[in-house]
Amino acid sequence: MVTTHPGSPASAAASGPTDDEQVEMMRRMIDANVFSTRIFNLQRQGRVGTNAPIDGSEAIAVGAAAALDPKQDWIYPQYREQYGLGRFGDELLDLIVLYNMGHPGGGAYPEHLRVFPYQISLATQIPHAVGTAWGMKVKGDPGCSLVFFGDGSSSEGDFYEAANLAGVRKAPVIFVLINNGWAISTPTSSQTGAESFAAKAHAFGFPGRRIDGTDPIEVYRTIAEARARATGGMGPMLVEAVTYRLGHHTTADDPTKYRHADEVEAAKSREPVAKFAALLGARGLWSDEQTAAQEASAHERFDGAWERAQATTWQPSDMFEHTYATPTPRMLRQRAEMIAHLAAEGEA
Amino acid sequence: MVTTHPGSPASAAASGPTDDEQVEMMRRMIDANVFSTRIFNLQRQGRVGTNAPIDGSEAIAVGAAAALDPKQDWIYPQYREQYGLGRFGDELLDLIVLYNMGHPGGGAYPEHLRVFPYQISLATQIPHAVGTAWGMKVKGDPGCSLVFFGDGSSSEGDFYEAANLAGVRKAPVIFVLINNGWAISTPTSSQTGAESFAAKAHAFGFPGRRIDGTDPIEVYRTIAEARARATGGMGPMLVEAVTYRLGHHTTADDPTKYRHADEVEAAKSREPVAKFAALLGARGLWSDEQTAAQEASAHERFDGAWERAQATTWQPSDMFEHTYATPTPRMLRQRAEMIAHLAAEGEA
Amino acid sequence: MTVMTMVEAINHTLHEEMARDDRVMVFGQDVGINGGVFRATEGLSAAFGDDRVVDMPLAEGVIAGSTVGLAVAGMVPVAEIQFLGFAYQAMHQIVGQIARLRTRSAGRFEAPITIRAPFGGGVRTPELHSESLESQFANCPGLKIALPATAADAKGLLAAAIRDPDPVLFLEPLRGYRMVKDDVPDGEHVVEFGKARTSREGSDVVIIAWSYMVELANRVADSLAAEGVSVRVLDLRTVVPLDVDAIADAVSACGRAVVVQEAPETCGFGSEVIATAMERCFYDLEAPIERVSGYDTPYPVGMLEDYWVPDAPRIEAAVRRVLGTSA
Amino acid sequence: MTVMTMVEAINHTLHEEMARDDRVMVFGQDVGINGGVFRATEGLSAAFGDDRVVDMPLAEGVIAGSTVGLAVAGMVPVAEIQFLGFAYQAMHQIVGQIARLRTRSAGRFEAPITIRAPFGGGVRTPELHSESLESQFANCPGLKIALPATAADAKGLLAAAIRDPDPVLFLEPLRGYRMVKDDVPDGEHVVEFGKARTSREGSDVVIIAWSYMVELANRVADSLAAEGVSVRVLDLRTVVPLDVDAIADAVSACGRAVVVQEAPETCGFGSEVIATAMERCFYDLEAPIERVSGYDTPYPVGMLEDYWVPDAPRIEAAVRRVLGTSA
Ligand SMILES: Cc1ncc(C[n+]2csc(CCOP(=O)(O)OP(=O)(O)O)c2C)c(N)n1
Ligand SMILES: Cc1ncc(C[n+]2csc(CCOP(=O)(O)OP(=O)(O)O)c2C)c(N)n1
Ligand SMILES: [Mg+2]
Ligand SMILES: [Mg+2]
Repeated sequence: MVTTHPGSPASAAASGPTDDEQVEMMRRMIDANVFSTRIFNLQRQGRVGTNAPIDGSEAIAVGAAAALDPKQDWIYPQYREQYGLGRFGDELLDLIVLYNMGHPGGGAYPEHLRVFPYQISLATQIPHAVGTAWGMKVKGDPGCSLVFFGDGSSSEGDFYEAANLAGVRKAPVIFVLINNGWAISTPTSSQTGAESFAAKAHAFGFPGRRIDGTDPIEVYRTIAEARARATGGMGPMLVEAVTYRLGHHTTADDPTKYRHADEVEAAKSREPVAKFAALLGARGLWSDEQTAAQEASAHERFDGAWERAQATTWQPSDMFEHTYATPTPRMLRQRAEMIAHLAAEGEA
Repeated sequence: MVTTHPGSPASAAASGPTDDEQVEMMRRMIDANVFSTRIFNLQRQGRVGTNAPIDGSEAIAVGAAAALDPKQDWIYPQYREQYGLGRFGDELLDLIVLYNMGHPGGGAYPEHLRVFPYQISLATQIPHAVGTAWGMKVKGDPGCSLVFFGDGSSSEGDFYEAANLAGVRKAPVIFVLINNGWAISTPTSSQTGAESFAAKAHAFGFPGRRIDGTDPIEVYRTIAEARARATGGMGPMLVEAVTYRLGHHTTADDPTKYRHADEVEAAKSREPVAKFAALLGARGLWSDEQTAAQEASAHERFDGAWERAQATTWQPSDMFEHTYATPTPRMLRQRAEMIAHLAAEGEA
Repeated sequence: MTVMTMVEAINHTLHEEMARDDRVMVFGQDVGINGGVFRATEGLSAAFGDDRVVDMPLAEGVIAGSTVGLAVAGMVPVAEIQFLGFAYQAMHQIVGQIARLRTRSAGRFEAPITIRAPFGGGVRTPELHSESLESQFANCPGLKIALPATAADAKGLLAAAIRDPDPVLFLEPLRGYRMVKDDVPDGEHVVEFGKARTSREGSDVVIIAWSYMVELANRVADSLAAEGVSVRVLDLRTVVPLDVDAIADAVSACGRAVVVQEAPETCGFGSEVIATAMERCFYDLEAPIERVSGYDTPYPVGMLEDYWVPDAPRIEAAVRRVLGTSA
Repeated sequence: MTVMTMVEAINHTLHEEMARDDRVMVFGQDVGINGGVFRATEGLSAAFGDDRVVDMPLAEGVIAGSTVGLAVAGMVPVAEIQFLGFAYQAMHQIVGQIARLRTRSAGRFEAPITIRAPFGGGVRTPELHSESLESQFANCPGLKIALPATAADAKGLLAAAIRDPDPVLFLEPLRGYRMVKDDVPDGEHVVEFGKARTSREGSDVVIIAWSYMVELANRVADSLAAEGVSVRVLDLRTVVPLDVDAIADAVSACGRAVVVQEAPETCGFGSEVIATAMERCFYDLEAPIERVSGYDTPYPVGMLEDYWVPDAPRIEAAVRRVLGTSA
């Protein structure tokens, strides 16, 4: 049931992506990369908080989003894939900026955006994704849900409990385990003794597939197949997408403490954005000029997003807004006290 | 790696149990059954609390304990197997009586008894068993640990997290999953979509084996083999021991609400105690008279245990004894207040 | 009005709410054909089918965690944790996720989630079946916490919980399931959260309590009434939102108060009631407020539990001390 | 004496304790070659090997749960939870199992377990990295809870925690790791649990605090001293066991008190301090005790957090209100 060879061809059943789709994927991978790099660098200037760059996961995020239907399907990301999910709604990129600034509006995803906010508590979004898929099935809604999580996160009970429930209920959910080799400083060899992460699917009674996560086409085809299964009532699939975390875990991390430069160097040859550009280039679908132009447009777009973010107002009392539909009496007292105190201190 | 057929022969590598051991196992299975029935009936008379009868799991508890070394190995039971663990220390049977009375001494297992107290919070003992095995490995102690848990409990994150850790550390631990078909009213089909519980071992990188849990010899041989592996540095094994919960889940349960009499009737032909008696009888190792005599001795022993339990003193302030090595100042105040209050009420 | 036990009232309300709103789903361990280990969900699966009444795998984390996703999909989940002590297995989902869903999504996603769980002692259950954890959850903003003391309130508060757009922990006193029995309004009956109930009128001293402890407080009030002592009993009903005004009014009016909690003394909800009274009506206090509570030990084994859980004599003794009339 | 930051003191103590007792094992996420995400375990794996300093799979439940089994096997586990907010994933093991090991085994099995975790705000971390949960654990008998405010106490309390036969939650203020810096005794230095520390002497009002809030309280005391107001600061050091006598003495001596907690107001440990003072020194109080705390919302995003976490101006304002000297 488990295909354990990276790079195994996706089932012939899956067609696409079309050339146009491939070009769009290329563009989105570049956008993701540029936004991620810009946010990372802004942290170095103290202008945004701790953040996790996408480096290495572009093909997984973009390829999976491309294979889904933004009008029907739901995506539950961890914290690294958001940059690649623009296909589900371009506002997402603006919101990423706000979120990483620590702005109270950073989670205000508009109603039509079927993407769940950032998840920091690892693996907790997996039961959520299963719940959504289960609910869609009960309601008879079309579509499926897809959840991203890391090799590290796969050790949490939440993953197993949720995948087991999904297997019982044959919920239309796709588990995308991003195996990027590391969980901060912990290599996969300290994470599990299983022969592969895909093999964990045996514990739940649905298929597991190990694929090359640096190849957006393979990702697309696998997810398309998984989606067809899920929406066809055949239940979940676990996809282990293998890549390498090329960058820092987050801005707070120093990977030279725990891994060899050689390993990183070796992985660079599989860097997904350049690799895909070369592939499309060889097929006459893409050029270096297009890369440069797309990068320029992404930077411009980022500048716009950053400017809008700066201009997005907030006030301290925003913190009382969304705890409940209506604040408790005690919260109203606290809010009034806070406002009075800030006024007295000349801060408000 | 997974043998999925119930009744598959244990590896030829495992020898034993000897005839003498088999006879001892027979005796212990009868003891377990008698003690369990007596405790169950005492609850009906309001003399002990809610309790879970062993019915159906005798061969698993007794067979596993027989294959271990009570001087080296540790057992972490759930709440149904204790009756069959007398080989690890006969005091256990006395303590079971105290425990089920709700007596504060019910957990006072003597130092040499390598059995962990009852576990009520399902699956939480699995990480404990792994911790012990890991600790033994770090210290270079001989032996292994063995943990019992149910088909229901296998859905808890604790099982997966612990088994995954055990796989990484190659800890000398044996996971005995007692698949008795039910978790209260929940059948295994609602518990997992996996092809078998043994197949879950794929998620951790060690072998899984599905065996007939009504056959104490098969249990013995499988556990002996698992123990040899574990103590030989080859890491854990997951054993799915298949049986049927013949009785009530606990004294608080009414199984006629949720399962067919036919199913129970059919399972009775595999009732482990009678089946083993017949098997040994056919081989000339056991007789009906011996069954009667062993039952009588077990009843006598239970009467003694019950009498001793009645005579085991306790007092309300016992509750302050074992929270910490030394009570906090506030607890001392509470203790004094309680004693004074009871004195004033004329109760102490 | 129909006389019902508390568990009957809960069962009846679940039937009514599932009939009223077909987005309501009930799930947990053994809630289907078995009707729950206390029969709270009896008959639901027959009435509403096993798509809406679901026996779950034995895993509290995903029982709680899946509610978030179901809510996103537009359902109204009513999950049961078989005993509150096992909510610890789901704490990261209840507190870390469910309670924060609205905040994290800046108001986009609501969590109209109810988590029901029995709790409390006095019925000789095994370990971890009797724990009172309300104060631990009360320190976790984003949750509401309802603890009915009567069958009528069990109906009114459960209906309110299920209809509330925010997550509610609905805690049912194990001992009250069959021991508490009273008139339950027929038809629509919703009790607003955050409004305490005066269970006994009185003016010399107020006993502040919630859940099954209200029953004991009433008994003390009734027995002291015979001696001419006028004891008020204030039933908080919900500890979040907290009816701060009702606490302040009652304490100010009586000048003396006792708070009763079943949890261990340290950091139980009683300490919050005292801190609230300190803040709001310190100058009206004629004596320090006393706490009657469980002790600072784990909930003990069956033979000891009656000495651990507050009982009427302990409450009465505290009331007399606060009144300065102890022997 | 050596001047150290708090994180240096913790690292130094872990080195000393591992050298002293070879049963001590340190494990958690990224504690090995990476030395912990805050460098608290720096150098341990090089010094003591990867049998005793272990990078664990990413699963808090088994990080906590395995400590019970290790203790049974005779080890002395020191586990790290990377951020206290993720202790929720292990709550069933910490509260349900670790805290009850001695009770369940009627004293046979001890739990000489230390669980270290950073907590607290002010450093712009992502969600669930800043939560102050001490009052939730304080309601769970069987645990001890230490919260050092100085580097010297970090050493003394951590040594005491590791040597304690009972389980200790050792909570380290994230903001204090590098901001708190003081003289740390060389060699053997163990601080007894349950003994509060007077951080500033004073007689007009006492500020009761723990962990990083002590630092803020000291600042307020120092600044008010310039105005001739004598502010005492009492650092609780451990909230379980609680130094009830020290609280009573300080409150009685000053007659006025402010308690500062970083957690949300409702059911934070401040309520317990107030309830304790009510019980022990009500008649010495000249004004109601005030709480300064986080608000009853989830810990907010980075741009809002400085408004949420108590700061010196809010504490000072409360002190003035309690003294009746507000503008
Ligand atoms: C429940 C929980 N435990 C610990 C952490 C701290 N932490 C943040 S990221 C991380 C490693 C995650 O590794 P992985 O899941 O492989 O994702 P990756 O960062 O490689 O994309 C850890 C331990 C957390 N955020 N949540
Ligand atoms: C963590 C936890 N959740 C729920 C329960 C309530 N409960 C007690 S026994 C049981 C079913 C256990 O089934 P299984 O593990 O198959 O063991 P069996 O009773 O069949 O031996 C349940 C749900 C519990 N004790 N602990
Ligand atoms: Mg990773
Ligand atoms: Mg079972």
